[in-house]
Amino acid sequence: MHLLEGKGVTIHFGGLAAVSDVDFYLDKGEVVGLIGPNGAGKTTLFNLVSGALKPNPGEILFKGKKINRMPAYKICRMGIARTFQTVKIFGNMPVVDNVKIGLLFGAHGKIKKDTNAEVKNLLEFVGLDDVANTPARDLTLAHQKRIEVARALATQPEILLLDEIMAGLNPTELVEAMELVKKIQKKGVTVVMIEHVMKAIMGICDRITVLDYGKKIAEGTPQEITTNKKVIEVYLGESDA
Amino acid sequence: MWKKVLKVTVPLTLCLVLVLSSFAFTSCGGGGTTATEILIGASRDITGPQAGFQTYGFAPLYKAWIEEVNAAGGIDVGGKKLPVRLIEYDDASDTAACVRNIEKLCTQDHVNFLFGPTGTAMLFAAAPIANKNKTILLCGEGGATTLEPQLANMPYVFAVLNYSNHYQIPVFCDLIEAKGAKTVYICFMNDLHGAEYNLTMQSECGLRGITVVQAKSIPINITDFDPIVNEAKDLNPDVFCMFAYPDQNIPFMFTAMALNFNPKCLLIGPGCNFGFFPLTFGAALEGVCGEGAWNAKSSAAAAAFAAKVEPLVGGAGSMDWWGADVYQATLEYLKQAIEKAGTLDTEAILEVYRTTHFVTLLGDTYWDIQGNGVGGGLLPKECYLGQIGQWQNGVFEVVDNDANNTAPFIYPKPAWPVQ
Amino acid sequence: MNLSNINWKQLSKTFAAPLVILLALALMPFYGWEYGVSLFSHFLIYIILTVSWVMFSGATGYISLATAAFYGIGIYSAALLHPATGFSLPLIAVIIVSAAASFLVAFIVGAITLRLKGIYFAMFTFGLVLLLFQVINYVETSILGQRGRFVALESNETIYYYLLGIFVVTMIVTFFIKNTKYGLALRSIGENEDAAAHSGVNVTMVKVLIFAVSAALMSTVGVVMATKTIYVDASTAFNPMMSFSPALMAIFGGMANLYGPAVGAVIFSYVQEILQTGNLNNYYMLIFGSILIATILYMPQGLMGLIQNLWNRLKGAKRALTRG
Amino acid sequence: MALFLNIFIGGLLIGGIYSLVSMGLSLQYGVARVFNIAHGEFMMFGAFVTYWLQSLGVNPLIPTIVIAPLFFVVGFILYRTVFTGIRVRSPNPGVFESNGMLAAFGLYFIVQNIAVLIWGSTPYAFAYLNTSFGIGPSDFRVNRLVAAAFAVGIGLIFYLFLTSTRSGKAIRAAAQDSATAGLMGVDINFVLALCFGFGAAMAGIAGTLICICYPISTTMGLQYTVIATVIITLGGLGSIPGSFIGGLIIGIVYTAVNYWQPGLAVAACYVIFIILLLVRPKGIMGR
Repeated sequence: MHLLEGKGVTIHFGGLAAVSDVDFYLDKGEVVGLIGPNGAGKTTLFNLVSGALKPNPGEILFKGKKINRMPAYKICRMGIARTFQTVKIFGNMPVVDNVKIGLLFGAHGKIKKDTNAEVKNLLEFVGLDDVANTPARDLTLAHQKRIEVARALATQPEILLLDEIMAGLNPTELVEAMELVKKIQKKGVTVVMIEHVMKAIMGICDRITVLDYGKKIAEGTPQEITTNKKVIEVYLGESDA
Repeated sequence: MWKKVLKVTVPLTLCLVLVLSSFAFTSCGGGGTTATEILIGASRDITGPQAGFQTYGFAPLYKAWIEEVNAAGGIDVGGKKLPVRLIEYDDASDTAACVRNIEKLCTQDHVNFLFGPTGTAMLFAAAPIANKNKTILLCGEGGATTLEPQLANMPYVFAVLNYSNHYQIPVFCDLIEAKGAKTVYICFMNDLHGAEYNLTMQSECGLRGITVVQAKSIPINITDFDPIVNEAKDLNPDVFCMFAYPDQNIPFMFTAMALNFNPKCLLIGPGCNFGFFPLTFGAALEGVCGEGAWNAKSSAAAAAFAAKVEPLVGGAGSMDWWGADVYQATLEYLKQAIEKAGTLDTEAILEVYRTTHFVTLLGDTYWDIQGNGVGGGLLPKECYLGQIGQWQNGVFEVVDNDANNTAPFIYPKPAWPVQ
Repeated sequence: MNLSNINWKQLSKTFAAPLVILLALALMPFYGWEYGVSLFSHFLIYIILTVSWVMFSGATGYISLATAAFYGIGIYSAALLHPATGFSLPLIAVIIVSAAASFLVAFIVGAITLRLKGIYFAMFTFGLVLLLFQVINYVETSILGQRGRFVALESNETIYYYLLGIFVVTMIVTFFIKNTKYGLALRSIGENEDAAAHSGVNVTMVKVLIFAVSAALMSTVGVVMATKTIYVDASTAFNPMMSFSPALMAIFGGMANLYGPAVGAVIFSYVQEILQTGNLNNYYMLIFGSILIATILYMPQGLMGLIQNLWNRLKGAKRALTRG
Repeated sequence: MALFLNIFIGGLLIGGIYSLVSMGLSLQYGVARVFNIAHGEFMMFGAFVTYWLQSLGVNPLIPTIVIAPLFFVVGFILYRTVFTGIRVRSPNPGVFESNGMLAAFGLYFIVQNIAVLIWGSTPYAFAYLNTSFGIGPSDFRVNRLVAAAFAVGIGLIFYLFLTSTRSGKAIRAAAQDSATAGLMGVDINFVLALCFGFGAAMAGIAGTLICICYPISTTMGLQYTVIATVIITLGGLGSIPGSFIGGLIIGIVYTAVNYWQPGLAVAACYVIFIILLLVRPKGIMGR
């Protein structure tokens, strides 16, 4: 049994199929990359998994249990956390409180220890301990993305969905971000990441899934993907970033 | 840490400043304890939906009366002439504000008397407070069947105005029964006023074997009367009663005229009793009945008062042919009662109110004390100059079936004039 | 709030002043200023309504205009259960029943409508006031043939102490919500509802629950006030101004800290009082409206926010001076 | 049959006027993103200006010539001064919407208060074409026919303006997506102010038509704002045909309930509003 499994997942937006008949799976401990051109349905797929949208038709199973009719907060509490393509932080709240929300509500009973210490640990883990009491909106984009990661990790997830956390970062920040993903993997968290930064994808991922026009067109190891004809066709004309 | 302290001290100081300033503000308002003047308080709708009564209701009359009294040096209280001062607060027809105002008038300004607030619902709020503070409340506009049983326990409240079962509707039903009316359509405002008139009308009709073909309630913000008038045309009643306010009565009249609905008798009120009705509708008003009623023909005193009051209220349009006479009578009675008591002591004056007849423009005037002689007072039927009026040649004629009658009742009413 | 490491010194500093204010207020009826009791009751009503309004709307940004509806439910509870004649429950029982009823109504309304965004929620809640007014008015006058109802009169002191009690409860509830994880959740909803949901916050439940709690508090004020105005009909119970006033008072006072709404409420109800007795009521709405627009344009943090900013600047200037 | 005709035609005539009232609000909220609670107050002001002019002997339809441009300018300036300021200071559209609505509340109080200071709070009414015409067994008011025809005419003219002129197209673009329209070279603040101005002008004209048919008072505004809100929710925001269809539906429902129990007419409109918000929040013509 896979940790997470999607069967024939489909959703329409006003007659247009944003995700159409996609099957996917996740096994414990892997890092999976989700790539594809803009508008391919990657974020929509995340929305379907995290409960922001409901597939119709299709079903999503987490540890063999159907989750595709569950509200977002329940899915989060079961162990699937996510970040957002356009950062959605609690801007007027200090960084600590951002993370605390995840811990108090997402982890919901999973933590018996002192919450304040746990928040501190998480902030150290993502490298934000020195700005803990700053209002989140005053931070740089790179830092704000890390708040999202910390908040997601605070919910003690088994699966973490990262939506373009490396977009718009400078080379130093990029390296730091890649390190962070590896550290998360070492913690035993299964990671799915949407990314346009090919270097990162190829460097970290165990497996890559390619979406185009809402359909899965390829799946395999980084090597297999780079040589896949269909994928090259889709990316033809795009830069090799 | 300073932030925390600041958080607390600032509001504290602000509160303190407010409290102190309110002390300062209020200390200049009092001073009624030494009897150098007679203080009368009133919480009135000066700016709210009933503000119109400040121009054509009780207010212009008591203001003129105070001016007149003061011009003569004041009221004689035990050999000393004391001027009258009015303290008028605004409640904008908000019950909570009215209650607060009355409390302030009684407990802070220590007024000797209260004039009633604007409208019946406000009266309900004001009367218990006045009674609790043992201050005589002389009600102007408003009065209701619902108030009657309560008056038994409110010795300080005196309501002067006539209303539904006191004695307008019984008189009206006598009139239409005598003319052989068989069916009635009732349209009433869905508030206290409308509901009372509706209930009284229904029970009076029941006693006389007149059928009520429809009793329809309307909301205060109604604009479209076509449905009502169309339905009434289909049911074709002998009598149509409209128990609503001028806001509704005026558009109803227009609709009835436009759709040519002309029952044998049309009773409209309140509103029909005001001078602006003939100004708005002219000849079309001929034969339309309203609640009231008095006019210059009622008596010599009434004629003199009508002539005197017209310029006071700002012209013929603001003449009130329902209540003006009784409001004035309240004032004339008050002056005589104070003079007779010879003191401003409330209990002494109350005793005069309970026992004494005075002559006012109504003629012999006295109070019908409720609760077996220990409650508040209503004006008895004999004192009124009339109950039902009908517009005839621009005059609001009293058409009651008794000595008050100034003209015969026209039934059926003439057709609407051709437009 | 973490109970293990409470800073007692700080706590005493936070609570000393409120306790002094409370004591001063509790002794109010003994000052011999008779009208003061009424006046301060008037203040308390608006303070409670405003603070309860901020409890939900301030944190989440959902503008509720249903205050008058819940206040009206309180008034009608008093009219039905604490009438002048006939069977009457003790006032405290009426307050509890009314709070429960209001909680229930708000819970249902909230569950249906709190997914509506922005303006629609505001209009819906305002419509609720009109709907309740129309339907209750219709049922009362046209079906039951009622001509208004009468509530048993209570003494001014009783009313004042009840209001003071409700005020204390309101403040405690507000403090509690602010300092527990639910306060944090409510704020996160106000900041970003999606992110809150995906962080495990049961967004709908938190919103509906707090909305219902604030509604329950609002209705208790209505119960107490009904024993003062005594005469109850639909138009006195459901007055739209009761919806607008708390929102404005809160915006004017500032919603960032606990005192802002209370200060706003006191100032505005006092202004209203002065205008009323000075017969300048005509200008109340004009002043009300102008201040509202000016506050939104130039003072988005409200009066308390402004004061705090000024203070910070003053402190900053002082520091700069000593450094230089 | 007579009842059906009464409800249907009577409802259409009222609905025509309602649709003009709501069209202005639809523009102001649908495009300029300001939920103008004071919309009904603008209408009330228009009604009173008309009343005042007709009392001087002017035909009550003539004042529209003055009212429309005057109200347009007032609306335009208001948007440029108050609402643009709020828009600039708001971190996101959601905050702008709620602050804009609160400011509109302020406006509502101010406008109503000024009107009360000038005209008091008593109702005014006058008779204009107060006669009836018959269709089959039913009679209808001539003044309502004139007003409804006028409203439909104004609506049509405005619809043509939106679909065929440059400014009209800019407005429609802004309605779809103001950010993109801004990028395409549309002066977005100007266009939004334009919309607000048009909304105010329509409110003014609607006031004139209301004044011809119904009694007016300084406190009547909010009631019409509520009805207009229901209509634009029903019809779909920013949609002119939507406002028309919504107006006619509400007109008929309103009249029908008025025949049954006038006390529940506004409540009925509100129930429709609730059901609609829950079932189809986009409205009939909404996208």
